[in-house]
Amino acid sequence: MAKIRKILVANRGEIAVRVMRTCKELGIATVAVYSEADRSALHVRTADQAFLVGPPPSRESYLVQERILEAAKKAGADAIHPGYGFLSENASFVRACEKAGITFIGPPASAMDAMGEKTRARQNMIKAGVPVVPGTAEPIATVEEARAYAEKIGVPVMLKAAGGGGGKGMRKVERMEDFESSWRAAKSEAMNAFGNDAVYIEKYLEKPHHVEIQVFADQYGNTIHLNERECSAQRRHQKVVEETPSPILTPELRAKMGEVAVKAAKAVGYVGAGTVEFLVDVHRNFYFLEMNTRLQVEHPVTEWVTGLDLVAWQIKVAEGEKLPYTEAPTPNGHSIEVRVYAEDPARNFMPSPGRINYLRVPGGPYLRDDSGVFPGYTVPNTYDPMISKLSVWAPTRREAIERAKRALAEYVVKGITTNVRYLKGILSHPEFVEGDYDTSFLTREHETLLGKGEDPQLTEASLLASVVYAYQRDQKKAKTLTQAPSEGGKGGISAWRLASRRGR
Amino acid sequence: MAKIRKILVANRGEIAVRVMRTCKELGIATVAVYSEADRSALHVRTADQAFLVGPPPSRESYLVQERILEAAKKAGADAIHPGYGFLSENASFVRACEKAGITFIGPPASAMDAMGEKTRARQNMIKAGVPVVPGTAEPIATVEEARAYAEKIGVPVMLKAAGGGGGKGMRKVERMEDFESSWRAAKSEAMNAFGNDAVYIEKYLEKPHHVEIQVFADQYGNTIHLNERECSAQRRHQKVVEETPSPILTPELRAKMGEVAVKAAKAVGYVGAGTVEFLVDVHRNFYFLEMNTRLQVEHPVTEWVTGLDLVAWQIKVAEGEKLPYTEAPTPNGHSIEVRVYAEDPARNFMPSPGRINYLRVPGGPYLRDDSGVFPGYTVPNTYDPMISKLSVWAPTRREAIERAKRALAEYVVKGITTNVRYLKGILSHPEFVEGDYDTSFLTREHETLLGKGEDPQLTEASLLASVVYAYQRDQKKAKTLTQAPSEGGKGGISAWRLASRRGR
Amino acid sequence: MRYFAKLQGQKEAVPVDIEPAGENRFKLTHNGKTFLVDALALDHGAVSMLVDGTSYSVEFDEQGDEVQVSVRGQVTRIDVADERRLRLRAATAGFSVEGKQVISAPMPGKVVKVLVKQGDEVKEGQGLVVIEAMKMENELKSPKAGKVVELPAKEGTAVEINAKLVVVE
Amino acid sequence: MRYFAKLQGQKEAVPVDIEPAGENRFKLTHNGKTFLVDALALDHGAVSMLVDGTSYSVEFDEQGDEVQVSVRGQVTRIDVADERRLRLRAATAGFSVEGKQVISAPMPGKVVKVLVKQGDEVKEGQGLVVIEAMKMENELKSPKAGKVVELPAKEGTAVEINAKLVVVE
Repeated sequence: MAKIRKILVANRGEIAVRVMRTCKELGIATVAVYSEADRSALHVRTADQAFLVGPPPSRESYLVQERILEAAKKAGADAIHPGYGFLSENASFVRACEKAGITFIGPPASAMDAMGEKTRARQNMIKAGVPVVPGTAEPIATVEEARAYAEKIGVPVMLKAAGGGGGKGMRKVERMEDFESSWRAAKSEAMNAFGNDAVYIEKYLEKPHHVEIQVFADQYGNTIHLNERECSAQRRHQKVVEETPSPILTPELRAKMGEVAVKAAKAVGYVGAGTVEFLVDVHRNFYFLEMNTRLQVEHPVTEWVTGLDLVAWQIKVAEGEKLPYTEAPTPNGHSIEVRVYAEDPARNFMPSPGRINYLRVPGGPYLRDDSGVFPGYTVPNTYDPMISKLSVWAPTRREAIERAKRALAEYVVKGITTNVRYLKGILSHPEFVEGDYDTSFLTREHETLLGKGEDPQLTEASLLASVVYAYQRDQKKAKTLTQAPSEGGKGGISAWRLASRRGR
Repeated sequence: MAKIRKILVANRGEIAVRVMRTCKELGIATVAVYSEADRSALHVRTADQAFLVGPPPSRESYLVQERILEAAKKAGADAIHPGYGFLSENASFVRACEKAGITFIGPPASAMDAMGEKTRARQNMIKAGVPVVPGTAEPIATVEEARAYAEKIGVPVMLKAAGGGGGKGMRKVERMEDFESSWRAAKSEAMNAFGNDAVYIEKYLEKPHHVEIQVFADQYGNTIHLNERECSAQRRHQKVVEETPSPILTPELRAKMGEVAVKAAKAVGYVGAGTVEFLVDVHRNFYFLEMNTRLQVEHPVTEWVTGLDLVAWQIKVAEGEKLPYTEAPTPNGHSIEVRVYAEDPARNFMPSPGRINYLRVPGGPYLRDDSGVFPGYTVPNTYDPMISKLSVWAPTRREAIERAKRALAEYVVKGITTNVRYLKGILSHPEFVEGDYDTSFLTREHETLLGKGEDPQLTEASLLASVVYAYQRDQKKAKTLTQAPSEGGKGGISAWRLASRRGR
Repeated sequence: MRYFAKLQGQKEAVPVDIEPAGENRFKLTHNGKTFLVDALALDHGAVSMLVDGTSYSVEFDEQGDEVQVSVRGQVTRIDVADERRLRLRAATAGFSVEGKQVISAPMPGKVVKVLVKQGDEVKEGQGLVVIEAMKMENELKSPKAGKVVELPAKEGTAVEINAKLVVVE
Repeated sequence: MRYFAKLQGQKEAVPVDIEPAGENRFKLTHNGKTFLVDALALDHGAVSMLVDGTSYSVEFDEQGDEVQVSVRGQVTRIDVADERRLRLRAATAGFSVEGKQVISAPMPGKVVKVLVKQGDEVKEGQGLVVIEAMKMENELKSPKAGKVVELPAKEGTAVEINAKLVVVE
């Protein structure tokens, strides 16, 4: 049971910082890796050591196993934490770590093999008696075969990347006319995200809820679940808001799903933190969707209601400790997480990389900001647009919603556009408040969520403030011009524009 | 049981913002009051309405009852939350609110009368059978009488303002030579802080712990306690670090002290949130010190281990709701709060008001920042130097300490000097870590806490970084000079100085 | 002094008169109503505004070609000019939405697809170019019906923010 | 290029040679050792420095007359000058601690007490003036033994930061 003394975090952004925070609290040294686009990133500044692993594209840096291992050796790291995404679900990387004598903080390669390819996972789950969504058992080789299968089971169908999760390489096909373009898009995204373009087909369930169970296993076969997370607020199969407990789960259903999730994990000899994702239909039948063999983005909500530090647990399990519990702790209160993206919901969620000129994060009781950025940081255009996760806790769901809305109202980000207002729109929507929202919610209610409605009093206040702002800056400029007539040459630029530039 | 719809917060700084946060979550409108020194303050920006109540000195603004009430009427507020300090323990203000038909969120004037003057409180407690620290039963009129009494019971003695708490108007006298200057200082501070210069004398207990019990009572006589807070890390009788549970309390002692605290509150017909402060001596005898008839600065640690929102409870009790519990919830885990002050510990804690040029608050799991400032804000020199409270939670005390240290390491404040490093020194000190630190700890270990020890590797890194910084700025300046030779006139200013000004 | 303020989505700029009325105080007349406003400019483009005791924490943010104004979670895009500038802009069509339309890169990224050719007739809302940034593909659409008169966008090239991609007339 | 860096509390400035070595890279020689440093200047006076893979997140902060350098929680006060400026400062005694000592207000506040008179002989560490700010009283002490040659401080007056209060020679 060797203590881990130095961990290389093979990731970037908020999750790299989050893992390092726990390492620091445990007295474990940290090593960052970074691409050329991330020289100024927060994870590089947070780590004790940092090594360059290549140019901006992930495939040439964060996904290059040899470079990561080389950095680990150079730094003398005895373990690697993969975060989520990148190499976190790559069994060959786990084997490479083993070979290099470096502890991989995650499940064994065999469990990843069993769950990593989603088609193989489905076969394994069927064997273990876990209910799965109807669909192909294997990735499909050609678009013609795929088309034929889709026609057989009937649209809507889901095209899914066999090699990974997180909404990448996933397409819903509603009309057969769109089949070919969706197929190509799914394959190309899958290749980009996971280096593997295998795609398979599942029947699309109507109005399903996405509910997932957090599982944890030690090296001695002890496997428990830590309850569920409701993740049905999705856009393009990308989670936007997550919460626990799920508003649609009864204690009985929770127990049943938890039991199945533990069975699934045990079936593949799982070790560490993992998540078994299910779809729950309108009749509250649930089907295995996939297992994410790593830490999830949304793990903070589970931490809030259990009081645990899942990253600390991952490290302890990797060191060979036994799980401190033998069964799921009863969830305490309610937690909601919202993902803050650098994107403009009003313009079809167009990404908005760029310099963060000003940043004020919310404070006060029972909230948590997991961020990978800082004021003055330039968000690069190369990676995922998620810049922060805001999560809150409260005794009840209703209070948690109000707290999250209050926190979002305090969030100020300048220089880039974020989805903060859109998130508030989700939390204020009656369907969300009521609790029974399915995975079609965000798409279906898109217009309402954008919150086009304006408060005339606030519009008037904005207008008055704008005029005062322009006036004050013009006055200031006039003074400057008198003092330094040479600046007069800039008269071509509108004073407003010039003024706000100075305002920075 | 009238619902409160609009609350005027008769305070400033972090506590005003903290109260408004809860109001917002409860759907209650908020009204700020501000002095001329606070026009740019965060509480003015956070509130729905804001009214000027006078010039900078508190006695001409925040302490002027008529102005506060006038603002409340103008705004149509149906309740006033006093925060802590200022008018929060002023019985005449409670009566004025009653007369004006505005709900005062706090205990009735009678309970304040009974506890507000500390000497009267002592008499009431003796009557109720609560143990008190030996000392005078009344404020002392003249310095001669005071001297005589001090000589009788023998130094060390404590001089204490009868009219208020929070370490203001308090002096420890160790040698009779210092008696008169301490007396004068205590009276003048008391007058400044509470508008009342009455001072009394208590025997100074050796190596006492300051342990306080949070109590809560509704309007129907239901009174419970919410466990204790350990506040022995004090400097000049001003708390610096607080935690709960107290590392020195056994469950038996906790129960006993809780019982006595409830008895004390009941004896005066208490309603709302209050705190009964005790001194605990080396033999674990405890003595009533005073009752703070308001919310405490350090209430977040109690919130962390109980999951409650004490401000929400205050409001609900004021609305006439019953307490939801009938006894103290068992504390869950451990919480520590540190107070971030704008002061320089290395220079005898000299205050450091001024402009906050840059601010980065910590993030990640289980921490909370209650702040009254923002980047670009100028901390005025008129009020208390506390700018923020950082609190953390963890399952165990050891983990909470590590988490708090990690969080402090992330705190970046530029433009003013803070005690952040000093706070880290406290949390790292063996006496604190071990847990049995008394109220003399900070003074006794002052030199160690300043952490004069330097890590030569970090000193070297600082030196190298400074040279790079100077060089880069000089290069930039040289470029600018070539482009704009007129700036050459500034050659008299050191490039370093000039450079760092630009770096802002 | 008279300013003209134009809210996004509105055709016309509305006149607002402003006069100083003491330290950080202004008398504003808009739409026949007069307001006495206490407006304190803070750093980083923030303004604390009090109107008749009501507090508005206003945040200004300039991004690319726009100024966004946020108050209590509501974001409005507002353009302000004084009389001289308004005339100037009217002349250069800066205040108008007619005429030649330049479609430029709304963010730094990579041109992954060009969907039109020089000289093509396009409909309003028709896709012109696909840009990839942050792992997301975004299709830029034509703001009006017209003809592609310029086409600097090249597939596979990286573009900076505001780089001209297509001109439709 | 040669710079001189002086740590607070040290008498002598030490020479450090610096040469550019590529983008954000520098070769520094100090105390006989040579370092290849990757130093990226960020906004707001921050520098991300990598030395042989070790990461230092450095924060610079100028307050009043000092530059504070923070690395991993350690705060150092460092003054840096190039050769020409070092000579200049030596001449004006800027780099020295001898001679006339000006005691100025370390913060904005109020002079509540003046403890000396013009012409008084004072000891090192003797109290000169008491300033109040943020409800706290602070005594300013003489940095050296000497004589009070100037005394602009007046009881009851407000003073700005860095206002000259006493000069001891």
